[in-house]
Amino acid sequence: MNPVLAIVAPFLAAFTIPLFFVFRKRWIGSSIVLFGILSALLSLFVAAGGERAVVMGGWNPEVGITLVVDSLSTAFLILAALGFSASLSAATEAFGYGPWRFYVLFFLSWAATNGIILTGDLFNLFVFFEIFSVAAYLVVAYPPRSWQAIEAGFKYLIFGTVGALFLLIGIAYAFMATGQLNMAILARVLPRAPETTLSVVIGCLVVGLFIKSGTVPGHFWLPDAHSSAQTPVSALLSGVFVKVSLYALIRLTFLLFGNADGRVFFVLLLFGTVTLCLGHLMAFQQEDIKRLLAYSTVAQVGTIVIAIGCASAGGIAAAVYHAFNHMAAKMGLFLVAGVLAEDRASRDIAQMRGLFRHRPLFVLAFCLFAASIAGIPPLNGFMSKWFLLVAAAERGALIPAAAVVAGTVLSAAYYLRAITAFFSPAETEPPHLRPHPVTGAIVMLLALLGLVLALAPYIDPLREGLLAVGSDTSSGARYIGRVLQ
Amino acid sequence: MLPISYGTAIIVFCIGLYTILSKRNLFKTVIGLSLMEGGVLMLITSSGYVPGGVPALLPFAGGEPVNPLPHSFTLTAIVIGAADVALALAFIIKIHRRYGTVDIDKIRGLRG
Amino acid sequence: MKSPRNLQRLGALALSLALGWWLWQGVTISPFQGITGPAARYIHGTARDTGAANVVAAILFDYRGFDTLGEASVIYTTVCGVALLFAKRRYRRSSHGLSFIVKRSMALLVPFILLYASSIIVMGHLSPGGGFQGGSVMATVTILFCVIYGSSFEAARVSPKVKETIESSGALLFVLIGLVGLVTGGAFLTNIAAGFPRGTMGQLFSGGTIPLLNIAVGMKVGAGLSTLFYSMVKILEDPTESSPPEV
Amino acid sequence: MTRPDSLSLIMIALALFMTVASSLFAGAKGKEAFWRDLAPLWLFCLFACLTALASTWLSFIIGLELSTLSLFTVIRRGDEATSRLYLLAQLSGASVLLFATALGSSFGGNLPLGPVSEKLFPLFVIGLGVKAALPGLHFWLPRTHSQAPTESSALLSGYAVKMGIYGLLRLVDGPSPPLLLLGIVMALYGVVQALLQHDAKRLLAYHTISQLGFIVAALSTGTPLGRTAALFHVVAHALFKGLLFLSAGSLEKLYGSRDLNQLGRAGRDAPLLFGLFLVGASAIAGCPFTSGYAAKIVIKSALADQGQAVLGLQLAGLGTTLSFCKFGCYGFFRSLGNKKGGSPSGSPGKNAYAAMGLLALATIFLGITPLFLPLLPLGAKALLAPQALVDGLIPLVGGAALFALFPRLFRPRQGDVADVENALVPAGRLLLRPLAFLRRSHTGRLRTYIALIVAALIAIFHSL
Repeated sequence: MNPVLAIVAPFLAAFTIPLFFVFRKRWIGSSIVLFGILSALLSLFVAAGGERAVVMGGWNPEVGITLVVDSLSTAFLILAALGFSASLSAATEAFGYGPWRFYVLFFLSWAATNGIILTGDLFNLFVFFEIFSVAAYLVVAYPPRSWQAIEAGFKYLIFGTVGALFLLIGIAYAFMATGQLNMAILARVLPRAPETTLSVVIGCLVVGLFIKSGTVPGHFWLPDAHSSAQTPVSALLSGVFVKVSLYALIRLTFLLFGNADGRVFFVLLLFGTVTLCLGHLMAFQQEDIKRLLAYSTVAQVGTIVIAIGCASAGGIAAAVYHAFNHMAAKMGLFLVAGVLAEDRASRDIAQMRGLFRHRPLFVLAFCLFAASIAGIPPLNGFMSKWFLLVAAAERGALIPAAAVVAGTVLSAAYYLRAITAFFSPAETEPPHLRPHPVTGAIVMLLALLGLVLALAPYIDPLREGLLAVGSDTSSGARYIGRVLQ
Repeated sequence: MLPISYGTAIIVFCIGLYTILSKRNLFKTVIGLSLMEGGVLMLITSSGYVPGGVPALLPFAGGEPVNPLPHSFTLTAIVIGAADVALALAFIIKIHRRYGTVDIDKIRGLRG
Repeated sequence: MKSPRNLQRLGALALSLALGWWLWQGVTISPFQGITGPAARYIHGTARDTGAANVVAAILFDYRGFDTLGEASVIYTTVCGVALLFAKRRYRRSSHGLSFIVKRSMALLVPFILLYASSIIVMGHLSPGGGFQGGSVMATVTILFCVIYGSSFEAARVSPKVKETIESSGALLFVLIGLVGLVTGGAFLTNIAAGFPRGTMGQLFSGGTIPLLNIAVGMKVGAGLSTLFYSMVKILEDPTESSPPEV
Repeated sequence: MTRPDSLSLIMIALALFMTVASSLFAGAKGKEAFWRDLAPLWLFCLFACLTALASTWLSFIIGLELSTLSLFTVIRRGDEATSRLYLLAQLSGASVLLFATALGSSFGGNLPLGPVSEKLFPLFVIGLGVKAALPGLHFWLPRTHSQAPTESSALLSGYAVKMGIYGLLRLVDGPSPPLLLLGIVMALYGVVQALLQHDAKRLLAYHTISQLGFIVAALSTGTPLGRTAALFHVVAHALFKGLLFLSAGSLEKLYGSRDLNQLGRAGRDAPLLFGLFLVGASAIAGCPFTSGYAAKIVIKSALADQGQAVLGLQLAGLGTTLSFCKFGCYGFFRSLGNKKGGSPSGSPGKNAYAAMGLLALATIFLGITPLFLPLLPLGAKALLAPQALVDGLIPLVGGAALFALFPRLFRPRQGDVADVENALVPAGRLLLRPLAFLRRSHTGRLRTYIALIVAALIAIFHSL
């Protein structure tokens, strides 16, 4: 199956939903569901179709735009498909089918995400990043009546645009030095560029991606956006959007700068450690549960950046594994937190007492996800943290490893605070009690996914797959060979 | 010739950055963003410069054409930039509704 | 109060200059040795590969047509989002427009503007111009309508739903043309190789899918930009909300 | 997973036995109580067994953390804040251990459970030390042991801390003077603190630290004799300390207080309880022909060439006797508080007596068997040697004499004695101040944020 279908299917959805609105209003709901299923299935089929590279328009890779499916993009395609379908189902329950424009934006961001994951062309990456970001600013700002959402969306927009400009400068310098845009060709010719040019390219691209992914110092938009957005959107932001930028970071650093004597990886280790510490320390002080989760996301981004900074096959495998685990757990946490906050009509942790009696299953799921994120064995979060620690130890990065370990304790402390509140007796009954069957089902599925992921190191195909992602990506030779065969 | 063009581009970029960093009016922030973008686009376009080149329209009348690739992706980037600016302005209108101001330092409902 | 402001400015200046210095360091200016890489292929192969006379258009719509789909989608996203931000059931009638003379001369001008816009779109593969540029010119008609007749008149002439339809079908058209290439066994957005006629270079009917894609993008951008402007102007004119910001 | 050796088997047997006794004491009736009270205890037992069976440090840590979690749910019922302290302290220890393990592992293979390289040794000791309450790292222990429900206190002291010791037993394979020093310091510090306590369970908790000091000192010799002595004392201590905790818990059940100032009538009201307590107390004091006596004799002979160490342990033994004289006196016979008092409210219950009886029997059994069977490498004869008897009796007699001579000196006091745990709150406050600054620095000013980003970019340019 041609990889482009994974991008075109959500695009088609985004382009036809307005037509349904104009001509057949009644079909909007079912078309959203159908397109959602179609997009997810096509992404999975493309992921299952094995490695290959196709060029748009039938040109050669140098001239046209290449789409590449390799093990890394396969992994992230699956991640995106899972995350988007979960968020879509939650959104249809939370909003209904009324705000059809929201779903248009949703599908556009899906298409852009798949585009970022599949594209093998540097400028095309930028274009997809822009669609993705613009859609992200807007889904954050939905609904337009909430001023927090608007402010968060605006902040995100300013940051995102600055980040995009840095990306664009990086691409411009790379193009200026080589005249090429294809990433596989750039991987060959870029190292021959002058030293200072290369450092500008690396610096601008890395900082641009830092901003997009929420790594310090580009993290300032993230807590605002994640906490102010609606629940399904927060879940999507934390579960998928952040990971996509990290995917680009993995791809670009290893493909383009992998052999630039490793200094870029030192930068990643440094900033990853700072991000991790800052995220945990800030989450520790939050009273708003969604903001707490958002800062925890910052910390987890730092963890993944550290894993990338280990510059080894094991590090990449740990990063991908951790990305999956964080997706499963953090989406679940945001969904549960949204439901519980709605019950109490408040996001203040101090207000959320007595919710265990109220919704025992949701609270238990929260505990499970929190334990997984904090890295309590033998849950999935612990497993990926272990891989990361081993990778860091092999690299000799002791301080980042120590920070990761210390973060475990700190995150256990702040999650424990929330959980204690849920379990402690309440003076008043929660004012709201709306059933959330779909969200409940998704939370259960995510918990199940988490348990499966916890077993991943013991399931041969999964473990081999993860290690293959690491070894394929770290050298880049396989990718280049695939594109330029 | 070429260094001047690159230099101008970088100077425009820096003016944009300075605007963002020092001005408090949101509209000026957006102007700063546009300036930065303009700087980058000038940089890209300059990189396609060919001494004595002709426009890349077939047939090439009298000489070698300039590099058309930067032109094409400048066009793309312009459109993207325009979309960003439009969106930013729309957001500013909304923000003004809530805060009654366009002073960037006063729009601090979310922090900590 | 004065000195911290100045300090801020100084800091901003220092940061900008430092960044500028690094960017300047990074610029590589090598002596020109002829065009190499993909650009050379574009210059020498456009006539053979696509049949279009405008190399930039050939790159935009054929070689790197996928970028253009993305770029048009950015506009599409923005338009959709702005409409979402300013979602309102009903707008009130507000300004009544300018004087009679202006209105009449505008009426006379409109066909020509439209014609000009269409020519830019249709001739995109022959001369500078194309879907984006033509679409933007077409959108100015909306802007002029809003300024001269008042926005409610504009909405009565071309209803938002029609614009929505044009915009979406433009986008859909683009994707479908791309899919034709896929169906005929080639790749997405295949042009000549998928059986589209190359035509004679320099003629109106040449370049395979390029004119079609130009028209699709023109529809998308024209309708999109006018929706964008319309949404924003409506919210500014809406008396139920507070006054627009003073710049 | 490797074939379990005798060490693992002994640990598993101990875990099972302690859990049986604890759950007998908890004595849950009804389905809900079963799930609430007993299930966590047996989960703990399961994970403890898994820990004992672990063949790599990684699986050891996993078992350790899981057992911590299951005990956490029990302690939560006693006191919320204490349980959090317990969990976080244990997590920190496990994290240090995990860090150290990761440094020793590679993708090729996990670090096998056993001795590690010179460089990692201190990290492992710190990590295990939190569990085994090495000095300074014991900050969680007194509070947790005293606030937890009685059955979990017994398990905590009886088995949970022994998991740290088990790790040390696996880790140490040669003489380690620093560890010996730590052990002696622990033994003495625990006793001194215990003498100053007035809360019965807190007193027992400090005795746990002190007895762990004996064990650490023994295993730090690294000789087979030392290791056996440590293991024997692990078992002996688990049994009698479990017994003592259960009797303290029974006192609490009877009179609604653990404060030695408030107790003092139990000798009359519940003589059986006193009898059981006496078994435990004589064992911990090292009375001849009890398990504690046997253990201490072996430990001393393992440390025979370290004169000062033996002296330190003798001192600790003396303190132990003193402390238990005090406990027995003020806990059962001499009432300081409301003289009149009421009759005991309720009774410990049959199941509690059964649990204590089980532990007491096991203690006596363990004390007597080595006299006939060559259970210990020294042989049965060594325990009956006059020199050993004198050695064992010195602290006993000395302690009793001191207590008799200066009774006022050892009256339970009011108020708490400072320990590391009191420093936790001020230290936390001190750490929170920079944190608040961090939070304030997120001002919401976009321009500052962007300036930071640009500064970071320039810094990256410089570093590349």
